[in-house]
Amino acid sequence: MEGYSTKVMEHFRNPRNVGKIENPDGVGHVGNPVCGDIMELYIKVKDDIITDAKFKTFGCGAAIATSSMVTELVKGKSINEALTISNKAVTEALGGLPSIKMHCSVLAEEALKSAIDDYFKNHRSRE
Amino acid sequence: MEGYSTKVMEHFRNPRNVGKIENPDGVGHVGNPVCGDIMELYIKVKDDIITDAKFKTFGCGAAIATSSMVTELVKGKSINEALTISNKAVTEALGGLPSIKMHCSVLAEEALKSAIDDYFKNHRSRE
Amino acid sequence: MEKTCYKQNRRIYLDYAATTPCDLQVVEAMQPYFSKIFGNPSTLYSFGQEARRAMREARGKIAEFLGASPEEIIFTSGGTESNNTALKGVAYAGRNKGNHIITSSIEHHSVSESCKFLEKEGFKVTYLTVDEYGLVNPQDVKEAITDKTILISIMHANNEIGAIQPIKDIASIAREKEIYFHTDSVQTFAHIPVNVNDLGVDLLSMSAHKLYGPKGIGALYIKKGVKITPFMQGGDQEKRKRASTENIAGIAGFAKAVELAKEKMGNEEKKLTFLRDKLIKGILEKVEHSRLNGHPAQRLPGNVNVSIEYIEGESMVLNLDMKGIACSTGSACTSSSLEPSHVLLAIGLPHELAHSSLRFTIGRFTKEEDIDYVLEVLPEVVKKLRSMSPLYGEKEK
Amino acid sequence: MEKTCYKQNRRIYLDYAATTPCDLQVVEAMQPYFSKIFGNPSTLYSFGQEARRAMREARGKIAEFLGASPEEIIFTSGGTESNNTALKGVAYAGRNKGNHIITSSIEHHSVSESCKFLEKEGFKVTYLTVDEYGLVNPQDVKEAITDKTILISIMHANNEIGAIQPIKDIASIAREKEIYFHTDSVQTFAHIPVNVNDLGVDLLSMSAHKLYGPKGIGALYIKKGVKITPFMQGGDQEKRKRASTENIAGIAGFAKAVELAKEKMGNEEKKLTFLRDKLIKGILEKVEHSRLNGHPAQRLPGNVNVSIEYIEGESMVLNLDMKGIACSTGSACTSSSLEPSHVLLAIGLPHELAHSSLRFTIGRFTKEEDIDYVLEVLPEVVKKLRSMSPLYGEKEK
Ligand SMILES: Cc1ncc(COP(=O)(O)O)c(C=O)c1O
Ligand SMILES: Cc1ncc(COP(=O)(O)O)c(C=O)c1O
Repeated sequence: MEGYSTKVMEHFRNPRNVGKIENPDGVGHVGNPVCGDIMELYIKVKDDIITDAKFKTFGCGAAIATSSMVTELVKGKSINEALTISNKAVTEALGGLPSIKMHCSVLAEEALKSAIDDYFKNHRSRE
Repeated sequence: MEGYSTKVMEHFRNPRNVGKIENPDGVGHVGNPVCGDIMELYIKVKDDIITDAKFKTFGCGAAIATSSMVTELVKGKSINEALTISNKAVTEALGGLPSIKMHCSVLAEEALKSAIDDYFKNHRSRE
Repeated sequence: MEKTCYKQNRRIYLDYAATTPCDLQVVEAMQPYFSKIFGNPSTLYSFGQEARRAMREARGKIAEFLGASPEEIIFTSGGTESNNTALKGVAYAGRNKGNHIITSSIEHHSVSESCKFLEKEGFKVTYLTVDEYGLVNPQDVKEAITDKTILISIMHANNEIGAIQPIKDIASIAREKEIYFHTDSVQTFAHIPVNVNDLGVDLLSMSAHKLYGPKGIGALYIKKGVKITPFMQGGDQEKRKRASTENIAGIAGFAKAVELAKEKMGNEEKKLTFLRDKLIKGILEKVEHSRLNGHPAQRLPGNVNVSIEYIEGESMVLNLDMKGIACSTGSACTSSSLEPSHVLLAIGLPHELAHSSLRFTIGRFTKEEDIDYVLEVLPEVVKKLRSMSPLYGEKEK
Repeated sequence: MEKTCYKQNRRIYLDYAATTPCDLQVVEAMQPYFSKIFGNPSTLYSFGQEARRAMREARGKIAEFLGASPEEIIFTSGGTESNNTALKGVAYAGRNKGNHIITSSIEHHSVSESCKFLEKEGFKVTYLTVDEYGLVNPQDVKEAITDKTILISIMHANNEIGAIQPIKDIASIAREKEIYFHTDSVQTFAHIPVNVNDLGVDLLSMSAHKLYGPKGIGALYIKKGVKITPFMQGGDQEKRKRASTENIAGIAGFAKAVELAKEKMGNEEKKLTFLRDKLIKGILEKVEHSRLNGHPAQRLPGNVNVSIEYIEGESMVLNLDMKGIACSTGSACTSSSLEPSHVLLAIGLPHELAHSSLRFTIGRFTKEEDIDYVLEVLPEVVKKLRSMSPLYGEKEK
């Protein structure tokens, strides 16, 4: 396999925002054991702003690094801004990913979307 | 290719009995340019004994060595004895030949037979 | 990965099944053949004949160690080529007799991909299942045989879980039915006793870089009389069974590695078995929710394969690497598919356990303290990763 | 051959087209990769990633020298494998488009045997004739194309007679018709300028041991977008185009050899051409009834191929070896058939002249005095052998 970038390894070694949020405003669950990656992403929202984000991930180095990165990217953003965070943005923020690991960034995006969906479901109806 | 034996190389380096015999009692011509080996074998016969033998050969190392060896083997032998010299005898006397070179020993045997045939034709009819 | 992550002092290599470092004596044995005795062995002149002589000697050594005769050994570029040659070579040459091949579901990809290729070419392949330990049942082989079967190929020992197959029994079934039998011996040759007569095989694959020899050189034993269509086609080298200018340096290194193995194998087997069992026992004791994959006893001396529940293999490998430990996983991380190891699935592991696997393979240069260090470090790594795992969390709930 | 026959002081190697000694800098460049940076490049941990980095660097160097991008280069075990991969790889992958291949009658056996194999598998192959100099006529290529043609393979320069083919012209015909074009560049790469864009080829074969690199390593350029079915099947190495654990030491040596070639090629070409022409001129002047085979100018810098009438090639080679000179012949002596070189027959030589051929190939370590020595020794050898030749005798009569 191609090696991971410095940034990926840095996030892998010291992942940010690991854990759960008690009483989260939204939770995203994506992936499954068959493909080998499972992400759980928790968000806390206040006044339309994501004030906190945490994750738990079962997965490879890229899965952990993208989880870490997406929580970092999302914190402090409004829900609408957060919705524009694509897998590409996550990948770029990590200085790239090996091509066979691109699906992890997709998973991270999906985890975020899924958490926001959950937030919508819990707190308001989407217009 | 497997290498040649010491004996083959010795005969190749210092071939015995190179040349023609003037007024030979028998001459054998075998081989052709297509297969890359041509042998000419000359014998001198006195009282049914091969008193001299010489050769000229166009061919590989084995062709030259087997030519040399067959002339050595045949000298001093009676015609009947000479007729029993097989390609195997030539090969053995040379300490073996690479398998892809066995045809050279066959050629040497044939050259001898052909020279003896020629001698019969010239000097007496075979019984 | 950047430099800093190797700043630890220890570097412990525990992936000997992937490849081994060359023994220094092997490196030395190769040196004359690069620039001094460099001739093309097919040539007539002295430069070539010297190389040829070295090759003959090397072939003789390897043949002797196998219980074969030198003419029965051809050199290849490695285990992959040996397997491609055996499978495709026998298939094409035997096509007039039949088109059925029997193999197992846990073969190395160089066997299974060759089989898949042959399926596209009109051959039928039976992939035998294995039991929970990764063992092929000889009875299954017997039952799979049809009157079209021309080849049976079952690996001697599996590279992932180390399961050693009952090759003798399978070979004798093949012999009875006059079907060619091939075994991939890449993981066993020079590690445990391998004698072609004892085993009763017709073809056997080897690779030098698994036994402290160089990469890029291997061999295939082809029993006298076995017909194969050459795989690597071209010149007349290797009795027309394998074309290409011979890699004499590689061949000399391979032979040296075999010579060393001959000397060391008995003791090494004991030492590796001891370390292996210590590591297995230690992991199962120290790491909750871990399990051994493969057979506890019918197993390669150096092979440890475990699944550590709730965490994923690659992230364990990377964390262990950060601590200076090199090992591997059967998780899908390094392959282009998302499927984890076909071997782990074949022994019945659910996907999550297959993704949670870790393989340590112990070798000549492993010390007992290396094993101790792994046993010290691994639990920490597991703890760290489990704290991140949504699966572990769930379990606790 | 026994020891005594090498007792002369001089040992002059003039068979660089068969194989070259490794440059000492190449040997040095390989050393770290045997026991230190020995990891399997497919692995994740540092041992493997270091090896991977070395491989990436090597691939980059070779790609750059060719005018290719790194992803377009796969490493193989040599020229033979590169040719097998190109021919069989394109044929199998393109089978749904057509089944016709065009090649020449003077290709290396690794191309022609691959073609013969493919013929048995249902492909049709056109073997183009060459002119008296060994050159393929591009017009013939054009005329041979059918709507079933999926591949054209013409070697860049012939290994026996050194004839350099009009590859650019042929490639542009292929491109126009959208047919893949492969060239066997084993004899030209790193000897004369080879740039895949200039040449306009889709696939190009290389072998390190022809350019002062190690034996057992080669490469294949596969232009982006060209589809091949892998030849060596197994693991996921080389972007799934070539399985087997990568021979990193070999790859590093290959790259070093290319680096050296880059530096030296221009001057070397001039030097070799000078020595070549001196040797040709000398032989034709000093040896009666001799003739040059191949084209006088459109010829590899180091290649001299002559026929010396009335005497046979192998016996010349052996006699020259006794004088310390290593060269080769297109006579049948070293092959298992009795047919002499297919190349010499293809340029129209009668059998006896083909059997009378001698090839000297000059290289990096050849000195002018070596050429002088050959010119001194060869006439004696010829005289000795002619005195034994029944053909020469006849002629005098
Ligand atoms: C069981 C087995 N067979 C075949 C191979 C292929 O060997 P190589 O990498 O030398 O081609 C390997 C290792 O990679 C292996 O473990
Ligand atoms: C033109 C040509 N193609 C292919 C090859 C085969 O290369 P290798 O011996 O590295 O397989 C050679 C040399 O042997 C050659 O001269």
